[in-house]
Amino acid sequence: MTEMATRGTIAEQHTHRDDRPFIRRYIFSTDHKIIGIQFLLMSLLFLLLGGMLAMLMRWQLGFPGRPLPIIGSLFPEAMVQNGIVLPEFYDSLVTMHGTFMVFFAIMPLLVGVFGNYLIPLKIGAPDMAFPRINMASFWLAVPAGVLMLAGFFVEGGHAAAGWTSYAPLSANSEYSGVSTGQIIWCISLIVLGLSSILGSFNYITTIINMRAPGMIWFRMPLSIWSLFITAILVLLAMPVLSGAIIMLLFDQTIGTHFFLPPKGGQPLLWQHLFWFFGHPEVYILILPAMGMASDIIANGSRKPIFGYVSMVLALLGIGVLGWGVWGHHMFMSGMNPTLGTGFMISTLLISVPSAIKVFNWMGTMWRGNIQFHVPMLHAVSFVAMFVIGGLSGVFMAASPVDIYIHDTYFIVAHLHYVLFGGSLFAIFASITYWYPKMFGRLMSPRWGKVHFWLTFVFYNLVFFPMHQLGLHGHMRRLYDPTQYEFLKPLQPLNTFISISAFLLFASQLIFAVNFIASWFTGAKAGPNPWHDNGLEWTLPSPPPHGNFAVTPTVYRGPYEYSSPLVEEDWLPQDRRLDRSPAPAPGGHR
Amino acid sequence: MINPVAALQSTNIPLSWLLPHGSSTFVGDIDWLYYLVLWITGIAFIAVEATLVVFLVKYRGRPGRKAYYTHGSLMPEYIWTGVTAVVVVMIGLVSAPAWGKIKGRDGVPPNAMALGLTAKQFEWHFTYPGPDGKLGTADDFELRNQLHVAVDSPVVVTAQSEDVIHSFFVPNWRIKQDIVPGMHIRVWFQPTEVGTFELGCAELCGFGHYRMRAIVTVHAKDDYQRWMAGSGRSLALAR
Amino acid sequence: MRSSILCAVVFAVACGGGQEKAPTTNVGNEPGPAGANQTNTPAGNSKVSGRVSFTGTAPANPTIDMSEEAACKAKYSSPPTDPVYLVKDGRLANVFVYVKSGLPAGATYAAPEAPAKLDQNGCLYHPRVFGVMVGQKLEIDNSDPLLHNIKAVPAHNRGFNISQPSAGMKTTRTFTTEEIMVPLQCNVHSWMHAFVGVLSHPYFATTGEDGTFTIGGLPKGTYTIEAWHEKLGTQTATVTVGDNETKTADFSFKPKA
Amino acid sequence: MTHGAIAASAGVMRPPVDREAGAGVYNEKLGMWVFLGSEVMFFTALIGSYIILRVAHPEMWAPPGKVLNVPITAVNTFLLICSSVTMVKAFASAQDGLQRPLCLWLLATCIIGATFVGVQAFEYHHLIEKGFVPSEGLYGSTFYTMTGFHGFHVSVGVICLSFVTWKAFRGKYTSTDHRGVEVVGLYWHFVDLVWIILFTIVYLI
Repeated sequence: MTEMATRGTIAEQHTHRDDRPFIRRYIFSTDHKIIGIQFLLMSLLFLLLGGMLAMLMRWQLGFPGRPLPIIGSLFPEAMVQNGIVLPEFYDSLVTMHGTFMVFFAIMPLLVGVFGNYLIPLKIGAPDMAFPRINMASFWLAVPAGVLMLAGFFVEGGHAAAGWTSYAPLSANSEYSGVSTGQIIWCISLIVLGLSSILGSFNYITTIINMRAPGMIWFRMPLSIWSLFITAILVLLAMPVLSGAIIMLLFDQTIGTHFFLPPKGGQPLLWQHLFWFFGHPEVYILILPAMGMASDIIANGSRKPIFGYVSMVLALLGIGVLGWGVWGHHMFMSGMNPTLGTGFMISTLLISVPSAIKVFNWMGTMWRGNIQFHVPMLHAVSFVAMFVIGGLSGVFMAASPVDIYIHDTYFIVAHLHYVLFGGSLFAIFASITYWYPKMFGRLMSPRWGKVHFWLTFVFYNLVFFPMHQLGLHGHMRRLYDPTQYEFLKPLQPLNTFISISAFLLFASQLIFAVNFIASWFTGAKAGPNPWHDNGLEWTLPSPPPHGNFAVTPTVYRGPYEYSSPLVEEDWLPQDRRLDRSPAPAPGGHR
Repeated sequence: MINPVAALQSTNIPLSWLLPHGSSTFVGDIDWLYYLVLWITGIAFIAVEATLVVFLVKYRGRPGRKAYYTHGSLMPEYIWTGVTAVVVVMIGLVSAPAWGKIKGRDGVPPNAMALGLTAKQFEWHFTYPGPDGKLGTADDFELRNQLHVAVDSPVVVTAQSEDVIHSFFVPNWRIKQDIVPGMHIRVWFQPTEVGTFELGCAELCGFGHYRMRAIVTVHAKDDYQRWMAGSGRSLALAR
Repeated sequence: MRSSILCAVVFAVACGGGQEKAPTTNVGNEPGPAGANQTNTPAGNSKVSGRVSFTGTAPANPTIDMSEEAACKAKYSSPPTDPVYLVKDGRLANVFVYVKSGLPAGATYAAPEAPAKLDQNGCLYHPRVFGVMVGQKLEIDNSDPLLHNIKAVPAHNRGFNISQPSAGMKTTRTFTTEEIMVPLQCNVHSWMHAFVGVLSHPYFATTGEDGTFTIGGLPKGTYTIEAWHEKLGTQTATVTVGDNETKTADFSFKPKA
Repeated sequence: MTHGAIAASAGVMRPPVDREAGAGVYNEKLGMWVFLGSEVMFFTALIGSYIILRVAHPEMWAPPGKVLNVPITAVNTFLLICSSVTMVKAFASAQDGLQRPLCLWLLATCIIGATFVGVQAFEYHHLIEKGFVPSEGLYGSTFYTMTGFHGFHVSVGVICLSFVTWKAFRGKYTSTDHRGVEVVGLYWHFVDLVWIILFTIVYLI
């Protein structure tokens, strides 16, 4: 610890202070740390918004046809009438919940926030390769979000064709009654796509070119590996989406016929393009979570990560296989069945690397000395929930079973176990883990634990029963399930889910309060509160502008916990040991 | 006639992992596969989560104790990679035949009775061949939101859409097929039980999606023809 | 693009989802006297009335299969039919009759404040054929406990497609330019059709059960009167009326060959 | 995998090696290569869709030269290829630190690029007058989308080029540091390459 402290002070002495005016420092800053925090605040707001939309949906599903209590009268007549949510507004809610959560909450939280904040710090670089482009990437994301938000207020309401915007429903306003809203959806996502591309080629360049001496590829933390592979996926997948959306936009505005059958357009072309982007996107939304969870689990278990190399290979495997499985979203689409078989096999195979990762996480905890700090709690439940999400995926991969459960609530359960149980728990873990580095103070552990347990319980009460809804044939995106006789018996379950959902939402407010309050009242963190080996923890919290006073030299991997070479149970990557290190005992013969 | 609720409720205990009552020739293949996957994933689920909990308790942090220092070893990596790969490939192999039978282009039995289906926002229009049993003749007639078929005889529906993508879904028959505008998609099935069931749209098709519902009536073989010639036609939609 | 949207935001907040942006001046429903205080709103007390008769036998109206809409089916004792041809002892109802031309150049008429009403009851539109004035509110009500959607596909006006999932819902729309006729339809019940004539003057009427119509409050002049039927097309007649005069214009339709 | 695993678990303890020479190129160049990767995917999406649609409905495409004016576009293509040559010349002179030629070659590249866009605008105007519009059918839809977005990329290129040219005239590029010229050159050659593909599949086939 003493050693830490001295290092911290040294850093403070030597770093050139950032003496630019406030606006260049905190608003139009080119400092990757500030940009990361900006992304954090923005995407947390959109996360909250996405949650609110879900609550409105859950009210309609839990209590169909019942007027919204209290807030019912606040909505314009085109959305809510006599307090009752209108079907077209419900469809907008479905669409926008998905859109905001995927593109404006989870994706920026993982890639925008931690990509920006962690990459330079963890590889020992002063900043990103292209700081100004980095700033541009954030300041493109903001207007995109504002624009997407504005869509709710235009005539005809917001886009209502689902976050996948299947053509022709999305391509012709006659079918949905939505014209301007859908156009806004397209333009906003084109802008956001540009933002993501600018971000990702920045990350890739930085990681390839700006690693500190000794930070060889196989000494990079798994968080950086995952962000690197994610950046490549974003770089190659996003432009495909942009291309598709541009065609969709032209179909709506200048009367082209890409996806409109009457003049030869092909609805399935949209689905192929969308999912060719969309499946890599699924991994964009989980890989960084895996990477950061790995860092936190190793730290929490005070043990080197188990099978570092196979972890990296698994990430790479997912990154490669991820391009060959998009068809499993289209088993029912009338696509050639022979293709179906191929996609089924590739889809089943991609579960292998995911399984490898799970086993390695458990191997990491095996014979560990597990510290249950709040980030660790979230990281462990990430593993537990991701297992469920992964296993429920096998049902859909087996295409004959998919015939029955496709587009039912089973899918909804599955994707929320991956995106909420997986990504979001990892995000909570990462935020609480790096919060002290970002703001110099720790988030309150007591309230952190309360938030964790409430979230964990209610989350499972919300999403686990959705499997059963799906198994009894409950279709997705139904405004009022009681219209079907065979779904009426399931209505109590729907109501139960809705109530749990409201409680889940309420428990998130604890996190919000904790996040804001700790900023001012949290305990001072010091440079290395978690006794982590990463380079960022050698710096004071928050790190100064320009990060490292002296470029660090890296002597070892990031997971040297409980090493026999030192008496304390962590060994920073950049600490030079006078006596030459002995080969690692145990592990490989 | 069984009413739809009864038909589904028979197994409809909420929170059950059993599939609801099935009544077509696909039920065998699909349910068997489903329960296979359920067993495999169920065992994996319990094993993994249980181990996780055990580890969390057994290796919980205690002061003065240091974790066992290892970077992992290859043998377990090989084992769990191999086992997972074998299991999933096995699942793939046992799935393929059923998939081919239900969706395969040549899966449709030659003796299947042909019906027409036009899906539109937000109705199902079924075209029946009429007494002469041939589509495209004068005595064809069209019904709104009513699918009538005979038990134990294969039926092939040639489906097209007037506007957007809809999805033909009969839970009891375990059959689902998207209906894409600009394509003529063939769906076949063979009900095994007389009764009344529900058909729903499974693909978001606009704000009327939630009540794009049809009633499926499975007749006994002999009164199907009677229905076709009589009561059915009297309801025919105006063309 | 963004600026315009932001305007839209402001606008929407101002008046709920951007509806009802029709300037409705304060004028009574009855044209003529009320309209007279307006500038260049020529009106008088002359009438054109008449009968629309139907010669020959009308084709049978198709029966509607409501068996999958219990709530609507319950409202009928006998199987309902689609009222395309309403012929009663030789008189044709649901014919839209209006002054096609002949009004003084530059005449403008303010839209009445009272909205025109369209009711959806028993899975049919009531009325089926009617007229509204440019800028007049059209109030659409749902009296059925189930989903209806109202889809207007006009040629010259801005179309709309809105839904009313339950009974007691009201939606108001307006049309901004003249159009004969704007078709309204329901996607949930493909048999539901209504036709609305949009005119910039109040001189229109729809024939009733007895096939008669009356257009009152006309100033003196020579007018082309057109009668429109959804299936049988249009017929015109020319009438000249003096002050406080009533002329008749009769029309006679034949079944389509 | 075996060797990998051992290598790493050993590598974890290995004494520090020197910084792995990243990609061996400076950031701007690497960044541009990476960025071009994403551009490739963008045009792949457009061109892929074009191929799929055309294979499905060949009858909707007029025979080559029927609607589109091949000769003019051929000349235009030749121009664009020339601009790649002048770009190479500019880069060469930058490497040798020859200021004057550098400026002139860059200027030439700008002018030719601008001409290309001009000719394309003229072509659009002409086609639209003939009634060949995006809403005409799949032919129009794909033609305007693909060539339009290529034209957009060329225009962006011309803007960047003129900026670089302006810097060149102010003598900002030396024989040792002329990154701007090289990076914009990469982009320019890429745009050129894309056009050669587009010209072939849209005009000639």
